[in-house]
Amino acid sequence: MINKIFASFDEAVADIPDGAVIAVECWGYPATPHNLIAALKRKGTKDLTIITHCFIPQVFSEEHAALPAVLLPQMKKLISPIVGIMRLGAGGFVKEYVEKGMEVEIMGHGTLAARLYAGAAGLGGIYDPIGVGTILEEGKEKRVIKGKEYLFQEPLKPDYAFIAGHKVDKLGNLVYRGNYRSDQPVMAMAAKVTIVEVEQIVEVGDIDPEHVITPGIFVDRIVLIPPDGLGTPEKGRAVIDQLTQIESVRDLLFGKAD
Amino acid sequence: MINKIFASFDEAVADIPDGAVIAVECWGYPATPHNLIAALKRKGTKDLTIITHCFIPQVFSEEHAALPAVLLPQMKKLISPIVGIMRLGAGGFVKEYVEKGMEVEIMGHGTLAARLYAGAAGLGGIYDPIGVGTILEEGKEKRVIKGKEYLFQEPLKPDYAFIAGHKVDKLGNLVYRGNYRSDQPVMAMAAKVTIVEVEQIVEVGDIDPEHVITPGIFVDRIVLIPPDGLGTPEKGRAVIDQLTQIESVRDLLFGKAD
Amino acid sequence: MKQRLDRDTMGMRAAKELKDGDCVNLGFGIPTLCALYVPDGVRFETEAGLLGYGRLVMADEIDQADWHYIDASGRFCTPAPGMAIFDVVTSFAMIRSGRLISIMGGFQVSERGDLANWNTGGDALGGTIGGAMDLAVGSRMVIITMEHTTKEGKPRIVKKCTYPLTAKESVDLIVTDLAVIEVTPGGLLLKEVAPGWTADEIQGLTEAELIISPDLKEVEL
Amino acid sequence: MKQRLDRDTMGMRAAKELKDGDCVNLGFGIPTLCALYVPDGVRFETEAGLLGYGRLVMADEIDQADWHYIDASGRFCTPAPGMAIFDVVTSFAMIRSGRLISIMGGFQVSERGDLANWNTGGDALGGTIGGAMDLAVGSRMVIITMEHTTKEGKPRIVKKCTYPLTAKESVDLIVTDLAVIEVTPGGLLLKEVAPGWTADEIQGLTEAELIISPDLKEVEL
Repeated sequence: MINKIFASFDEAVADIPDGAVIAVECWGYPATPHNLIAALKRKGTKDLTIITHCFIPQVFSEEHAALPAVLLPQMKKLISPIVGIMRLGAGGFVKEYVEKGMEVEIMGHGTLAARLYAGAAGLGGIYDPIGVGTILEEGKEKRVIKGKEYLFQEPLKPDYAFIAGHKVDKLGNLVYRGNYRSDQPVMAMAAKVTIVEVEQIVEVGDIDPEHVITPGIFVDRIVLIPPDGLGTPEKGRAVIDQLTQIESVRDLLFGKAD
Repeated sequence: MINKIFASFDEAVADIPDGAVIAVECWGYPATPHNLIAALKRKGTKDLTIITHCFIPQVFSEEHAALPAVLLPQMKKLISPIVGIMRLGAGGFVKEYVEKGMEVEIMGHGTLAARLYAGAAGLGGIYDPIGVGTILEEGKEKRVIKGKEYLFQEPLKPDYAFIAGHKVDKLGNLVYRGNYRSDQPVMAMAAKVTIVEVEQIVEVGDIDPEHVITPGIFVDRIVLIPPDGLGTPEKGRAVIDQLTQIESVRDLLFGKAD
Repeated sequence: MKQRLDRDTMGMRAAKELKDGDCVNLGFGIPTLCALYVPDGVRFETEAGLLGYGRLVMADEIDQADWHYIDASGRFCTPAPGMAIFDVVTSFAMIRSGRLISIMGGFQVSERGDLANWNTGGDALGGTIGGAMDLAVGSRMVIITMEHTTKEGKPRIVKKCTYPLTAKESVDLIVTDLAVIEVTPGGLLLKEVAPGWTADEIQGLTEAELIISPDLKEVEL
Repeated sequence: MKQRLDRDTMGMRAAKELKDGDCVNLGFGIPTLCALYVPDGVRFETEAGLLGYGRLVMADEIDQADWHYIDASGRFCTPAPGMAIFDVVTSFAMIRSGRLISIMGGFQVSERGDLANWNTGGDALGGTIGGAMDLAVGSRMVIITMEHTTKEGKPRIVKKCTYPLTAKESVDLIVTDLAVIEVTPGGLLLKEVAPGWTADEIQGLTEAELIISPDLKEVEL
């Protein structure tokens, strides 16, 4: 059996070249592959294109969390439906990088999902109903099909996907937990190389075939999150403590319905 | 809680009008909603468009099985990647109906899946790499994107999907078993109305949320397969007995590797 | 007596549109409050991959929270019996195939039902889209809850949106702190007014022209 | 001594292309035989939604078979540890994203690697496509196993396919009962011949022009 297990996050990202296109989930603290992001920051890879569901400011200390935003100084392009948190001033924290030349491509979250699917399925493009009549039309081909307008959207085919998983067997068969799932299965399918950081590695046969979400063929590299890694309950506790110091983000992430 | 459970297959298909477009899985005997197909035959609905993964001859007696082919006299159009079984004479059994005016649209199985996905996701169309340079190009728009040729394919949005499920809760959360799954989740998502025949109906909460394959929102009607229904192990046994009388089909469905 | 409805009451009024069996995606702000007032059998969806989750985790419960469940606003929520978990491909098929109801906040709604609720800046960095465009275009019914006027007293219900659009001709119903207005093919139909307010007063705070319903009544909860 | 390879030997030779970790979709006929000869760690995929299934159920075991598992040829198969079950959307993402190897039968292969293996009739009703087109276009490597000539002795390896195509320029390797031929950018490279056969004799049974490999050897198993 091919060994997909890497001993460290640094080894798992060691071959990522400058200019790589990387899809990485970020849905608040829990559903983020913090350790792979941190390793890529340590490596210093440049001219990255980051595809992510949610690009919010690095409001946590890096000792406890690493969101995609820590890669900002290494980025050439950002592709995301959520840039910033509106109440904190949307996009504000990326403006400095945009002025220095970073490109930002925004789109609806469902368009992101559909474009990743298109990448995985080898499609040349899709006609998407989202964004018609909005500023997202700019530079897009518009086409009327059966009386309705659509925008042409290109497929997304990342070079790498960084995935935060729950449990994986040694063949790479992967399950998530709760909202950890989200964009990650389609990112894993669309990417050329999928790297998973995971809470548990189990033996082949320990995951019921009916319950596999991402079949092992889509998983190329596996790294176990160590007890002192990011994304563990202890680090999470520290993050919560930090959040209680930041009123608006705290309200956003949990707390009273406003 | 809305009651989605219907007492009979006839009631579950009672409102299907002439001209309806119906997606129905057929992957050999087990993964076929026999009882819904049989009910639609009894009802006699005309001018049907049938979308199915596999349109093979009705080689079994109807007392034990009902494949989509029993609907042939009621059909206006067939959309399928598999018409016939090649060794039995591909398409031979539909020729009589084609001569009477039935339209047949064939395509690769992956194109069928992608078109159903496009229907579910509200896309206006997709550029598909499959079929380029083949007779499937006929009548299709071809487009070169980044140096590669693609064919424009329209989304498929069936009016109804007939689904053979394993277990469903009363909200419609559905799990399949083994290859029962196949095309059915995307058919359920693409269809306006999804009707499920199922081996077990369980209480809300009895299916682990992580294991749901088709969320209940996609399931509109549920009918329990009764002990004397089609698709039960007893009827299946009878089908196997019939198959042993038909050499080539038997070899095709099980038996010695040739 | 001429009070405006408070946010809870607006949430309550919007929730009244829902019935047993409906699945609803609740956006930031006032829509979140609807969750407290929906009838039995309504389930909540988050585009990040849950249908039928339970209630939100409150700040004082955070120590016990299971961090694996997050609602559409990024808040921790609880699992519930009958919940389903799915990926975004399934999620946006759900949203775009017209099986969901969406209740969202708004900055502006036009007389044709155009919606602006993602961007106040004018360029792509002026806002965050998330699932808003998909929800506006794809949902079976789109209900917008918002204050009838801006803090400066300017109308939010306008002839033509001045903020960047989320989607064209997508809104079905507007619930404000002053009125309930249905978007019809003929125009904006004023159906309910807050207690003590007249149709004329509402029109005075609305840029778009309102059609007064023959059945005009006070907001019903 | 100038025998042709039997079907088992052809399956064995095709299987030799596979190595630990490969995932392979085996088509009807000779490819199915490869399953008996693959090295450890090779997993089988069926486009109907299984990866890593076990062996086929034989006719005399049918009473004990679990009918829920069906291979790519519609035969009952057994589950195996490490198997994954998925729907066709995932399945064809797997096939089309170049992560699988495909071993299929063929009617004809052209000198450019065009494949014809779905249709002998000439119109759409002349064959069944199934997953063949997706596999031919999407697979990382496409291996075709077929008899070198038709029953009438006509070449199957041709300048231009006369049967309707499955896909253009998609075949990587051809394993026949007489030879192993690689499709290269420069043309068809004859790499191995069946015991006792010469390159000239193979060329005589092949319409397309063959390039003789400097390392030409007997078929290696």
